[in-house]
Amino acid sequence: MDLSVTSREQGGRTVVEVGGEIDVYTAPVLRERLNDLVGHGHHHLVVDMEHVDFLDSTGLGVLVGGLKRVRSHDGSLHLVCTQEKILKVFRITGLTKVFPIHDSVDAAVGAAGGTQPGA
Amino acid sequence: MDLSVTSREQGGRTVVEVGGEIDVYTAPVLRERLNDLVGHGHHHLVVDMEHVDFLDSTGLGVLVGGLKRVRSHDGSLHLVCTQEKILKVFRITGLTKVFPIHDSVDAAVGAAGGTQPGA
Amino acid sequence: MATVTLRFTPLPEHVRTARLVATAVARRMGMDDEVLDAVRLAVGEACARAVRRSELAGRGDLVELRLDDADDRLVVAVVDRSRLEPDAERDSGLAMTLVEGLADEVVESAADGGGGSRLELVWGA
Amino acid sequence: MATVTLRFTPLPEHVRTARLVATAVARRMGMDDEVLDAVRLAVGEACARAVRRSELAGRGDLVELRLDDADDRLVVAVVDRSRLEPDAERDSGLAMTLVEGLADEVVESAADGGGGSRLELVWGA
Ligand SMILES: Nc1ncnc2c1ncn2[C@@H]1O[C@H](COP(=O)(O)OP(=O)(O)O)[C@@H](O)[C@H]1O
Ligand SMILES: Nc1ncnc2c1ncn2[C@@H]1O[C@H](COP(=O)(O)OP(=O)(O)O)[C@@H](O)[C@H]1O
Repeated sequence: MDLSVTSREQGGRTVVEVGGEIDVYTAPVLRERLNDLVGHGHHHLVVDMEHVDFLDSTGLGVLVGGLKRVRSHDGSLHLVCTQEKILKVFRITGLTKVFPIHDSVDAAVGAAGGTQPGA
Repeated sequence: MDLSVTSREQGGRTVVEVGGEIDVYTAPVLRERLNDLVGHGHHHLVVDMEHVDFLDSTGLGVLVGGLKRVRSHDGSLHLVCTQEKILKVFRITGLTKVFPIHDSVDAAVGAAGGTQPGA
Repeated sequence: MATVTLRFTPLPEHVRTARLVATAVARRMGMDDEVLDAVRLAVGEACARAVRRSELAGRGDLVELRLDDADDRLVVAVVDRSRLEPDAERDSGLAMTLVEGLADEVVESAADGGGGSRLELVWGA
Repeated sequence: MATVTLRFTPLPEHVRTARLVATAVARRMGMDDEVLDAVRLAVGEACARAVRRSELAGRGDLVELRLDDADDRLVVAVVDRSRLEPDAERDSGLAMTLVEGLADEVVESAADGGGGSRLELVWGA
Protein backbone atom coordinates (compact mmCIF):
# COMPACT_ATOMS: atom_id res chain seq x y z
CA MET A 1 0.00 0.00 0.00
CA ASP A 2 1.84 3.10 -1.20
CA LEU A 3 -0.47 5.60 0.47
CA SER A 4 -0.03 7.44 3.74
CA VAL A 5 -2.64 9.59 5.49
CA THR A 6 -1.93 11.56 8.67
CA SER A 7 -4.00 14.29 10.26
CA ARG A 8 -3.45 17.07 12.79
CA GLU A 9 -5.35 20.10 14.11
CA GLN A 10 -4.18 23.55 13.04
CA GLY A 11 -5.95 26.91 13.42
CA GLY A 12 -9.36 25.32 13.88
CA ARG A 13 -8.96 23.16 10.78
CA THR A 14 -8.05 19.52 10.43
CA VAL A 15 -5.05 19.21 8.14
CA VAL A 16 -4.97 15.83 6.36
CA GLU A 17 -1.55 15.14 4.86
CA VAL A 18 -1.69 12.59 2.08
CA GLY A 19 1.42 10.95 0.59
CA GLY A 20 2.10 8.43 -2.17
CA GLU A 21 -0.32 7.16 -4.80
CA ILE A 22 -4.07 7.74 -4.64
CA ASP A 23 -5.54 5.31 -7.14
CA VAL A 24 -8.23 2.70 -7.63
CA TYR A 25 -6.40 0.40 -5.21
CA THR A 26 -5.62 2.84 -2.40
CA ALA A 27 -8.47 5.36 -2.66
CA PRO A 28 -10.80 3.31 -0.41
CA VAL A 29 -8.33 3.87 2.44
CA LEU A 30 -8.46 7.64 1.97
CA ARG A 31 -12.26 7.56 1.72
CA GLU A 32 -12.47 5.71 5.01
CA ARG A 33 -10.13 8.16 6.75
CA LEU A 34 -12.09 11.18 5.50
CA ASN A 35 -15.43 9.61 6.48
CA ASP A 36 -13.99 8.81 9.88
CA LEU A 37 -12.79 12.36 10.46
CA VAL A 38 -16.12 13.86 9.40
CA GLY A 39 -17.96 11.28 11.52
CA HIS A 40 -15.94 12.43 14.53
CA GLY A 41 -16.96 16.05 14.02
CA HIS A 42 -14.05 17.36 11.95
CA HIS A 43 -16.00 19.40 9.41
CA HIS A 44 -13.33 21.83 8.20
CA LEU A 45 -10.70 19.92 6.33
CA VAL A 46 -7.51 20.97 4.57
CA VAL A 47 -6.14 18.15 2.42
CA ASP A 48 -2.43 18.62 1.80
CA MET A 49 -1.57 16.98 -1.55
CA GLU A 50 2.07 18.12 -1.71
CA HIS A 51 3.38 14.60 -1.13
CA VAL A 52 1.02 12.89 -3.56
CA ASP A 53 2.89 11.28 -6.46
CA PHE A 54 -0.09 10.05 -8.40
CA LEU A 55 -3.82 10.84 -8.42
CA ASP A 56 -6.45 9.18 -10.56
CA SER A 57 -10.22 9.62 -11.02
CA THR A 58 -10.99 7.32 -8.10
CA GLY A 59 -8.98 9.66 -5.88
CA LEU A 60 -10.79 12.67 -7.33
CA GLY A 61 -14.08 10.90 -6.61
CA VAL A 62 -13.05 10.43 -2.96
CA LEU A 63 -12.19 14.13 -2.64
CA VAL A 64 -15.51 15.13 -4.22
CA GLY A 65 -17.28 12.73 -1.85
CA GLY A 66 -15.45 14.30 1.09
CA LEU A 67 -16.45 17.76 -0.08
CA LYS A 68 -20.14 16.78 -0.26
CA ARG A 69 -19.95 15.19 3.15
CA VAL A 70 -18.41 18.19 4.94
CA ARG A 71 -20.80 20.55 3.15
CA SER A 72 -23.76 18.60 4.48
CA HIS A 73 -22.42 19.64 7.93
CA ASP A 74 -21.82 23.25 6.77
CA GLY A 75 -18.13 22.44 6.68
CA SER A 76 -15.39 23.03 4.08
CA LEU A 77 -12.69 21.16 2.24
CA HIS A 78 -9.67 23.06 0.95
CA LEU A 79 -6.73 21.60 -0.93
CA VAL A 80 -3.02 22.39 -0.85
CA CYS A 81 -1.27 21.64 -4.13
CA THR A 82 1.49 23.27 -6.17
CA GLN A 83 2.54 20.23 -8.24
CA GLU A 84 1.80 20.90 -11.91
CA LYS A 85 1.28 17.18 -12.60
CA ILE A 86 -1.46 16.94 -9.94
CA LEU A 87 -3.02 20.32 -10.71
CA LYS A 88 -3.43 19.16 -14.30
CA VAL A 89 -5.72 16.36 -13.14
CA PHE A 90 -7.99 18.88 -11.40
CA ARG A 91 -7.88 21.19 -14.40
CA ILE A 92 -8.81 18.59 -17.03
CA THR A 93 -11.83 17.49 -15.00
CA GLY A 94 -12.99 21.03 -14.24
CA LEU A 95 -12.56 20.43 -10.51
CA THR A 96 -10.36 23.52 -10.06
CA LYS A 97 -13.72 25.32 -10.02
CA VAL A 98 -15.05 23.07 -7.28
CA PHE A 99 -12.14 22.99 -4.82
CA PRO A 100 -10.36 26.00 -3.36
CA ILE A 101 -6.70 25.14 -4.08
CA HIS A 102 -3.89 26.83 -2.12
CA ASP A 103 -0.10 27.10 -2.34
CA SER A 104 0.54 26.23 1.31
CA VAL A 105 -1.13 24.77 4.38
CA ASP A 106 -0.92 28.15 6.11
CA ALA A 107 -2.72 29.84 3.21
CA ALA A 108 -5.41 27.13 3.24
CA VAL A 109 -5.91 27.32 6.99
CA GLY A 110 -6.01 31.14 6.79
CA ALA A 111 -8.67 31.16 4.05
CA ALA A 112 -12.23 31.85 5.19
CA GLY A 113 -13.84 28.50 4.41
CA GLY A 114 -17.62 28.70 4.45
CA THR A 115 -18.75 29.00 8.08
CA GLN A 116 -15.92 29.61 10.54
CA PRO A 117 -15.33 26.61 12.76
CA GLY A 118 -16.53 26.82 16.34
CA ALA A 119 -13.05 26.18 17.79
CA MET B 1 19.69 3.80 -20.83
CA ASP B 2 20.02 3.54 -17.07
CA LEU B 3 23.76 2.85 -17.04
CA SER B 4 26.62 5.26 -16.42
CA VAL B 5 30.32 4.50 -16.85
CA THR B 6 33.07 6.97 -15.93
CA SER B 7 36.80 6.33 -15.59
CA ARG B 8 39.77 8.04 -13.98
CA GLU B 9 43.41 7.25 -13.20
CA GLN B 10 44.38 6.58 -9.59
CA GLY B 11 47.62 5.12 -8.22
CA GLY B 12 48.60 3.58 -11.55
CA ARG B 13 45.19 1.92 -11.97
CA THR B 14 42.24 2.90 -14.07
CA VAL B 15 39.19 3.16 -11.85
CA VAL B 16 35.96 2.52 -13.78
CA GLU B 17 32.92 3.70 -11.84
CA VAL B 18 29.73 2.01 -12.98
CA GLY B 19 26.25 3.19 -11.94
CA GLY B 20 22.69 2.01 -12.61
CA GLU B 21 21.57 -1.27 -14.14
CA ILE B 22 23.94 -3.65 -15.94
CA ASP B 23 21.67 -5.99 -17.86
CA VAL B 24 21.07 -7.60 -21.23
CA TYR B 25 20.12 -4.18 -22.64
CA THR B 26 22.92 -2.04 -21.22
CA ALA B 27 25.81 -4.53 -20.90
CA PRO B 28 27.00 -3.95 -24.51
CA VAL B 29 27.79 -0.34 -23.53
CA LEU B 30 29.94 -1.48 -20.62
CA ARG B 31 31.67 -4.08 -22.82
CA GLU B 32 32.54 -1.40 -25.35
CA ARG B 33 33.93 0.94 -22.68
CA LEU B 34 36.09 -1.81 -21.16
CA ASN B 35 37.36 -2.92 -24.58
CA ASP B 36 38.13 0.69 -25.41
CA LEU B 37 40.12 1.22 -22.21
CA VAL B 38 42.12 -1.98 -22.69
CA GLY B 39 42.67 -1.10 -26.36
CA HIS B 40 44.15 2.23 -25.26
CA GLY B 41 46.67 0.55 -22.98
CA HIS B 42 44.81 0.61 -19.64
CA HIS B 43 45.56 -2.91 -18.45
CA HIS B 44 45.07 -2.56 -14.72
CA LEU B 45 41.41 -1.91 -14.03
CA VAL B 46 39.45 -1.39 -10.83
CA VAL B 47 35.71 -1.60 -11.51
CA ASP B 48 33.76 0.20 -8.80
CA MET B 49 30.33 -1.45 -8.48
CA GLU B 50 29.11 0.55 -5.48
CA HIS B 51 26.55 2.48 -7.54
CA VAL B 52 25.25 -0.54 -9.44
CA ASP B 53 21.58 -1.24 -8.64
CA PHE B 54 21.17 -4.36 -10.73
CA LEU B 55 23.54 -6.88 -12.29
CA ASP B 56 22.57 -9.86 -14.43
CA SER B 57 24.48 -12.68 -16.12
CA THR B 58 25.13 -10.56 -19.21
CA GLY B 59 26.88 -8.05 -16.96
CA LEU B 60 28.86 -10.85 -15.32
CA GLY B 61 29.83 -12.07 -18.79
CA VAL B 62 31.15 -8.61 -19.66
CA LEU B 63 33.24 -8.50 -16.48
CA VAL B 64 34.61 -12.01 -17.17
CA GLY B 65 35.39 -10.90 -20.73
CA GLY B 66 37.18 -7.82 -19.39
CA LEU B 67 39.21 -9.98 -17.02
CA LYS B 68 40.31 -12.28 -19.85
CA ARG B 69 41.25 -9.32 -21.99
CA VAL B 70 43.41 -7.56 -19.39
CA ARG B 71 45.06 -10.87 -18.46
CA SER B 72 46.11 -11.40 -22.05
CA HIS B 73 48.10 -8.17 -21.55
CA ASP B 74 49.41 -9.30 -18.14
CA GLY B 75 46.97 -6.86 -16.57
CA SER B 76 44.45 -7.16 -13.73
CA LEU B 77 40.80 -6.46 -12.98
CA HIS B 78 39.73 -5.86 -9.40
CA LEU B 79 36.21 -5.12 -8.20
CA VAL B 80 34.88 -2.84 -5.47
CA CYS B 81 31.61 -4.05 -4.01
CA THR B 82 30.04 -4.13 -0.55
CA GLN B 83 26.39 -4.44 -1.58
CA GLU B 84 25.02 -7.77 -0.38
CA LYS B 85 22.52 -7.95 -3.28
CA ILE B 86 25.31 -7.65 -5.87
CA LEU B 87 27.80 -9.85 -3.99
CA LYS B 88 25.17 -12.58 -3.98
CA VAL B 89 25.23 -12.65 -7.80
CA PHE B 90 29.01 -13.27 -7.75
CA ARG B 91 28.65 -15.86 -5.02
CA ILE B 92 25.92 -17.93 -6.70
CA THR B 93 27.95 -18.12 -9.91
CA GLY B 94 31.22 -18.96 -8.17
CA LEU B 95 32.81 -15.78 -9.50
CA THR B 96 33.93 -14.61 -6.05
CA LYS B 97 36.79 -17.07 -6.67
CA VAL B 98 37.64 -15.45 -9.98
CA PHE B 99 37.53 -11.74 -9.11
CA PRO B 100 39.41 -10.08 -6.25
CA ILE B 101 36.60 -8.12 -4.54
CA HIS B 102 37.40 -5.16 -2.26
CA ASP B 103 35.53 -2.97 0.21
CA SER B 104 36.79 0.33 -1.20
CA VAL B 105 38.51 1.83 -4.23
CA ASP B 106 41.57 2.62 -2.09
CA ALA B 107 41.83 -1.00 -0.98
CA ALA B 108 41.48 -2.18 -4.58
CA VAL B 109 44.08 0.27 -5.89
CA GLY B 110 46.42 -0.64 -3.04
CA ALA B 111 46.16 -4.40 -3.66
CA ALA B 112 49.06 -6.01 -5.55
CA GLY B 113 47.26 -7.06 -8.71
CA GLY B 114 49.26 -9.60 -10.71
CA THR B 115 52.18 -7.68 -12.27
CA GLN B 116 52.58 -4.15 -10.90
CA PRO B 117 51.69 -1.56 -13.49
CA GLY B 118 54.57 0.28 -15.14
CA ALA B 119 53.32 3.71 -14.05
CA MET C 1 6.89 -2.68 -34.69
CA ALA C 2 7.49 -3.75 -31.11
CA THR C 3 4.61 -5.02 -29.05
CA VAL C 4 4.08 -5.56 -25.34
CA THR C 5 0.88 -7.11 -24.07
CA LEU C 6 -0.13 -7.40 -20.42
CA ARG C 7 -3.08 -9.58 -19.44
CA PHE C 8 -4.34 -9.54 -15.86
CA THR C 9 -7.10 -10.77 -13.59
CA PRO C 10 -9.55 -7.86 -13.21
CA LEU C 11 -8.45 -6.68 -9.75
CA PRO C 12 -7.62 -3.09 -8.70
CA GLU C 13 -4.20 -4.19 -7.45
CA HIS C 14 -3.06 -5.00 -10.98
CA VAL C 15 -3.83 -1.55 -12.35
CA ARG C 16 -0.58 -0.26 -10.92
CA THR C 17 1.33 -2.99 -12.75
CA ALA C 18 -0.40 -1.92 -15.96
CA ARG C 19 0.71 1.68 -15.35
CA LEU C 20 4.30 0.53 -14.77
CA VAL C 21 4.36 -1.39 -18.03
CA ALA C 22 2.83 1.42 -20.10
CA THR C 23 5.23 3.97 -18.61
CA ALA C 24 8.24 1.70 -19.21
CA VAL C 25 7.33 1.23 -22.87
CA ALA C 26 6.68 4.96 -23.40
CA ARG C 27 9.97 5.85 -21.68
CA ARG C 28 11.83 3.43 -23.92
CA MET C 29 10.30 5.22 -26.92
CA GLY C 30 11.93 8.41 -25.66
CA MET C 31 8.73 10.26 -24.79
CA ASP C 32 9.20 13.28 -22.53
CA ASP C 33 8.12 13.52 -18.89
CA GLU C 34 4.85 15.29 -19.60
CA VAL C 35 3.77 12.61 -22.07
CA LEU C 36 4.94 9.89 -19.66
CA ASP C 37 2.67 11.34 -16.96
CA ALA C 38 -0.22 11.43 -19.44
CA VAL C 39 0.37 7.82 -20.53
CA ARG C 40 0.66 6.64 -16.91
CA LEU C 41 -2.62 8.26 -15.87
CA ALA C 42 -4.69 7.59 -19.01
CA VAL C 43 -3.66 3.93 -19.25
CA GLY C 44 -4.35 3.54 -15.52
CA GLU C 45 -7.83 5.03 -16.01
CA ALA C 46 -8.57 2.79 -18.98
CA CYS C 47 -7.45 -0.31 -17.08
CA ALA C 48 -9.30 0.65 -13.89
CA ARG C 49 -12.39 1.12 -16.03
CA ALA C 50 -11.92 -2.34 -17.57
CA VAL C 51 -11.63 -3.77 -14.05
CA ARG C 52 -14.80 -1.95 -12.92
CA ARG C 53 -16.70 -3.18 -15.98
CA SER C 54 -15.59 -6.76 -15.34
CA GLU C 55 -16.53 -6.53 -11.66
CA LEU C 56 -19.90 -5.01 -12.58
CA ALA C 57 -20.56 -7.95 -14.90
CA GLY C 58 -19.19 -10.44 -12.38
CA ARG C 59 -16.73 -11.79 -14.94
CA GLY C 60 -13.14 -12.80 -14.24
CA ASP C 61 -11.85 -13.00 -17.82
CA LEU C 62 -8.42 -11.40 -18.09
CA VAL C 63 -8.18 -7.76 -19.10
CA GLU C 64 -5.72 -7.10 -21.91
CA LEU C 65 -3.42 -4.09 -22.26
CA ARG C 66 -1.65 -3.96 -25.60
CA LEU C 67 1.12 -1.46 -26.38
CA ASP C 68 2.38 -1.03 -29.93
CA ASP C 69 5.30 1.18 -30.87
CA ALA C 70 4.66 2.05 -34.54
CA ASP C 71 6.75 4.80 -36.18
CA ASP C 72 7.11 6.78 -32.94
CA ARG C 73 3.38 6.55 -32.29
CA LEU C 74 2.36 4.73 -29.14
CA VAL C 75 -0.87 2.84 -29.77
CA VAL C 76 -2.49 1.46 -26.61
CA ALA C 77 -5.51 -0.83 -26.55
CA VAL C 78 -7.33 -1.88 -23.37
CA VAL C 79 -9.76 -4.74 -23.89
CA ASP C 80 -12.19 -6.12 -21.34
CA ARG C 81 -14.26 -9.28 -21.70
CA SER C 82 -17.10 -8.05 -19.51
CA ARG C 83 -19.74 -8.91 -22.14
CA LEU C 84 -21.05 -5.38 -21.46
CA GLU C 85 -21.70 -2.92 -24.28
CA PRO C 86 -18.79 -0.53 -24.83
CA ASP C 87 -20.69 2.32 -23.18
CA ALA C 88 -22.50 0.25 -20.57
CA GLU C 89 -20.40 1.38 -17.62
CA ARG C 90 -22.04 3.91 -15.38
CA ASP C 91 -20.10 6.56 -13.46
CA SER C 92 -17.23 6.79 -15.84
CA GLY C 93 -17.52 10.55 -16.11
CA LEU C 94 -14.29 11.59 -14.43
CA ALA C 95 -12.35 8.61 -15.79
CA MET C 96 -13.31 9.17 -19.41
CA THR C 97 -12.87 12.94 -19.11
CA LEU C 98 -9.27 12.27 -18.04
CA VAL C 99 -8.60 9.72 -20.76
CA GLU C 100 -9.92 12.10 -23.41
CA GLY C 101 -8.01 15.03 -21.95
CA LEU C 102 -4.72 13.12 -21.84
CA ALA C 103 -4.50 11.03 -25.02
CA ASP C 104 -4.04 12.48 -28.52
CA GLU C 105 -6.70 10.14 -29.90
CA VAL C 106 -9.34 7.96 -28.20
CA VAL C 107 -11.56 5.41 -29.96
CA GLU C 108 -13.89 2.95 -28.31
CA SER C 109 -15.33 -0.06 -30.09
CA ALA C 110 -16.80 -3.46 -29.28
CA ALA C 111 -14.10 -6.01 -28.46
CA ASP C 112 -14.04 -8.46 -31.34
CA GLY C 113 -14.41 -12.13 -30.58
CA GLY C 114 -16.33 -11.86 -27.33
CA GLY C 115 -18.42 -9.08 -25.87
CA GLY C 116 -16.70 -6.24 -24.11
CA SER C 117 -14.97 -2.97 -24.83
CA ARG C 118 -11.82 -2.11 -26.73
CA LEU C 119 -10.55 1.33 -25.83
CA GLU C 120 -7.74 2.56 -28.05
CA LEU C 121 -5.51 5.47 -27.03
CA VAL C 122 -2.85 7.01 -29.25
CA TRP C 123 0.04 9.37 -28.50
CA GLY C 124 2.41 11.13 -30.89
CA ALA C 125 0.77 11.46 -34.29
CA MET D 1 -5.84 -17.30 -8.08
CA ALA D 2 -4.70 -14.02 -9.65
CA THR D 3 -2.85 -14.06 -12.91
CA VAL D 4 -0.76 -11.52 -14.78
CA THR D 5 0.63 -12.32 -18.22
CA LEU D 6 3.10 -10.17 -20.15
CA ARG D 7 3.80 -10.89 -23.81
CA PHE D 8 6.55 -9.02 -25.61
CA THR D 9 8.48 -8.85 -28.86
CA PRO D 10 11.80 -10.63 -28.20
CA LEU D 11 14.03 -7.57 -27.75
CA PRO D 12 16.50 -6.92 -24.89
CA GLU D 13 14.81 -3.59 -24.11
CA HIS D 14 11.64 -5.38 -22.98
CA VAL D 15 13.40 -7.54 -20.39
CA ARG D 16 13.41 -4.63 -17.97
CA THR D 17 9.64 -4.29 -18.35
CA ALA D 18 9.32 -7.99 -17.55
CA ARG D 19 11.40 -7.49 -14.39
CA LEU D 20 9.19 -4.57 -13.34
CA VAL D 21 6.03 -6.62 -13.74
CA ALA D 22 7.37 -9.65 -11.88
CA THR D 23 8.66 -7.49 -9.03
CA ALA D 24 5.34 -5.61 -8.80
CA VAL D 25 3.37 -8.85 -8.54
CA ALA D 26 5.74 -10.34 -5.95
CA ARG D 27 5.65 -7.13 -3.91
CA ARG D 28 1.85 -7.18 -3.94
CA MET D 29 2.02 -10.73 -2.57
CA GLY D 30 3.96 -9.35 0.40
CA MET D 31 7.26 -11.07 -0.35
CA ASP D 32 10.25 -9.63 1.49
CA ASP D 33 13.08 -7.63 -0.09
CA GLU D 34 15.44 -10.56 -0.44
CA VAL D 35 12.84 -12.60 -2.32
CA LEU D 36 11.94 -9.55 -4.43
CA ASP D 37 15.59 -9.24 -5.50
CA ALA D 38 15.66 -12.96 -6.35
CA VAL D 39 12.43 -12.74 -8.37
CA ARG D 40 13.65 -9.62 -10.21
CA LEU D 41 16.93 -11.21 -11.22
CA ALA D 42 15.74 -14.76 -11.96
CA VAL D 43 12.75 -13.60 -14.04
CA GLY D 44 15.04 -11.17 -15.90
CA GLU D 45 17.45 -14.03 -16.64
CA ALA D 46 14.67 -16.33 -17.83
CA CYS D 47 13.25 -13.61 -20.11
CA ALA D 48 16.67 -12.57 -21.45
CA ARG D 49 17.29 -16.23 -22.24
CA ALA D 50 13.96 -16.45 -24.08
CA VAL D 51 14.95 -13.35 -26.08
CA ARG D 52 18.39 -14.87 -26.90
CA ARG D 53 16.77 -18.14 -27.97
CA SER D 54 14.32 -16.29 -30.24
CA GLU D 55 17.11 -14.18 -31.76
CA LEU D 56 19.24 -17.30 -32.28
CA ALA D 57 16.35 -18.92 -34.14
CA GLY D 58 15.56 -15.70 -36.02
CA ARG D 59 11.96 -15.80 -34.81
CA GLY D 60 9.91 -12.80 -33.70
CA ASP D 61 7.03 -14.63 -31.98
CA LEU D 62 6.15 -12.94 -28.70
CA VAL D 63 7.74 -14.21 -25.50
CA GLU D 64 5.25 -14.88 -22.71
CA LEU D 65 5.80 -14.23 -19.00
CA ARG D 66 3.02 -15.64 -16.85
CA LEU D 67 2.75 -14.94 -13.11
CA ASP D 68 0.30 -16.87 -10.95
CA ASP D 69 -0.33 -16.15 -7.30
CA ALA D 70 -1.61 -19.44 -5.89
CA ASP D 71 -1.89 -19.86 -2.09
CA ASP D 72 1.08 -17.57 -1.39
CA ARG D 73 3.20 -19.40 -3.95
CA LEU D 74 4.42 -17.34 -6.87
CA VAL D 75 4.49 -19.52 -9.98
CA VAL D 76 6.29 -17.95 -12.94
CA ALA D 77 6.40 -19.39 -16.46
CA VAL D 78 8.51 -17.97 -19.27
CA VAL D 79 7.63 -19.37 -22.69
CA ASP D 80 9.49 -18.76 -25.94
CA ARG D 81 8.33 -19.76 -29.42
CA SER D 82 11.84 -20.14 -30.80
CA ARG D 83 11.09 -23.63 -32.17
CA LEU D 84 14.39 -24.61 -30.48
CA GLU D 85 14.63 -27.58 -28.17
CA PRO D 86 14.33 -26.60 -24.49
CA ASP D 87 18.07 -27.08 -23.95
CA ALA D 88 19.18 -25.87 -27.37
CA GLU D 89 20.60 -22.58 -26.21
CA ARG D 90 24.33 -22.44 -25.95
CA ASP D 91 26.18 -20.28 -23.41
CA SER D 92 23.42 -20.32 -20.85
CA GLY D 93 25.81 -21.33 -18.09
CA LEU D 94 25.79 -18.19 -15.95
CA ALA D 95 22.13 -17.41 -16.65
CA MET D 96 20.85 -20.85 -15.67
CA THR D 97 23.19 -21.03 -12.67
CA LEU D 98 21.58 -17.82 -11.40
CA VAL D 99 18.03 -18.97 -12.10
CA GLU D 100 18.67 -22.21 -10.27
CA GLY D 101 20.39 -20.45 -7.40
CA LEU D 102 17.59 -17.92 -6.94
CA ALA D 103 14.28 -19.78 -7.40
CA ASP D 104 12.93 -22.36 -4.98
CA GLU D 105 11.99 -24.67 -7.85
CA VAL D 106 12.94 -24.68 -11.54
CA VAL D 107 11.41 -26.94 -14.20
CA GLU D 108 12.01 -26.71 -17.93
CA SER D 109 9.79 -28.41 -20.48
CA ALA D 110 8.87 -28.12 -24.16
CA ALA D 111 6.35 -25.33 -24.77
CA ASP D 112 3.10 -27.00 -25.67
CA GLY D 113 1.41 -26.01 -28.89
CA GLY D 114 4.46 -24.84 -30.82
CA GLY D 115 8.15 -25.56 -30.40
CA GLY D 116 10.08 -23.68 -27.78
CA SER D 117 10.85 -23.72 -24.09
CA ARG D 118 8.67 -23.29 -21.02
CA LEU D 119 10.75 -22.45 -17.96
CA GLU D 120 8.80 -22.55 -14.73
CA LEU D 121 10.11 -20.89 -11.55
CA VAL D 122 8.44 -21.16 -8.16
CA TRP D 123 8.91 -19.19 -4.93
CA GLY D 124 7.43 -19.82 -1.50
CA ALA D 125 6.51 -23.51 -1.20
N1 LIG E 1 -16.67 19.16 -12.95
C1 LIG E 1 -17.27 18.70 -11.82
N2 LIG E 1 -17.72 19.55 -10.89
C2 LIG E 1 -18.29 19.09 -9.78
N3 LIG E 1 -18.46 17.81 -9.46
C3 LIG E 1 -18.04 16.91 -10.36
C4 LIG E 1 -17.43 17.28 -11.58
N4 LIG E 1 -17.12 16.16 -12.27
C5 LIG E 1 -17.50 15.15 -11.50
N5 LIG E 1 -18.07 15.57 -10.36
C6 LIG E 1 -18.57 14.75 -9.26
O1 LIG E 1 -17.58 13.80 -8.93
C7 LIG E 1 -18.19 12.57 -8.53
C8 LIG E 1 -17.63 11.42 -9.32
O2 LIG E 1 -17.69 11.75 -10.70
P1 LIG E 1 -18.24 10.78 -11.85
O3 LIG E 1 -18.52 11.64 -13.04
O4 LIG E 1 -19.32 9.93 -11.34
O5 LIG E 1 -16.94 9.94 -12.24
P2 LIG E 1 -16.39 8.53 -11.70
O6 LIG E 1 -17.46 7.87 -10.90
O7 LIG E 1 -16.03 7.82 -12.95
O8 LIG E 1 -15.18 8.86 -10.90
C9 LIG E 1 -19.68 12.71 -8.76
O9 LIG E 1 -20.27 12.93 -7.52
C10 LIG E 1 -19.81 13.95 -9.65
O10 LIG E 1 -20.96 14.66 -9.35
N1 LIG F 1 32.64 -20.00 -12.10
C1 LIG F 1 33.30 -19.48 -13.15
N2 LIG F 1 34.61 -19.23 -13.05
C2 LIG F 1 35.28 -18.65 -14.08
N3 LIG F 1 34.72 -18.30 -15.27
C3 LIG F 1 33.42 -18.55 -15.40
C4 LIG F 1 32.64 -19.15 -14.38
N4 LIG F 1 31.36 -19.28 -14.83
C5 LIG F 1 31.37 -18.78 -16.08
N5 LIG F 1 32.59 -18.34 -16.42
C6 LIG F 1 32.97 -17.70 -17.68
O1 LIG F 1 32.05 -16.64 -17.92
C7 LIG F 1 31.82 -16.51 -19.33
C8 LIG F 1 30.34 -16.53 -19.61
O2 LIG F 1 29.77 -17.67 -18.98
P1 LIG F 1 28.76 -18.69 -19.66
O3 LIG F 1 28.77 -19.90 -18.82
O4 LIG F 1 29.07 -18.86 -21.08
O5 LIG F 1 27.36 -18.00 -19.43
P2 LIG F 1 26.50 -17.01 -20.31
O6 LIG F 1 27.07 -16.97 -21.68
O7 LIG F 1 25.14 -17.59 -20.24
O8 LIG F 1 26.58 -15.69 -19.61
C9 LIG F 1 32.53 -17.66 -20.01
O9 LIG F 1 33.69 -17.15 -20.60
C10 LIG F 1 32.85 -18.63 -18.88
O10 LIG F 1 34.09 -19.28 -19.11
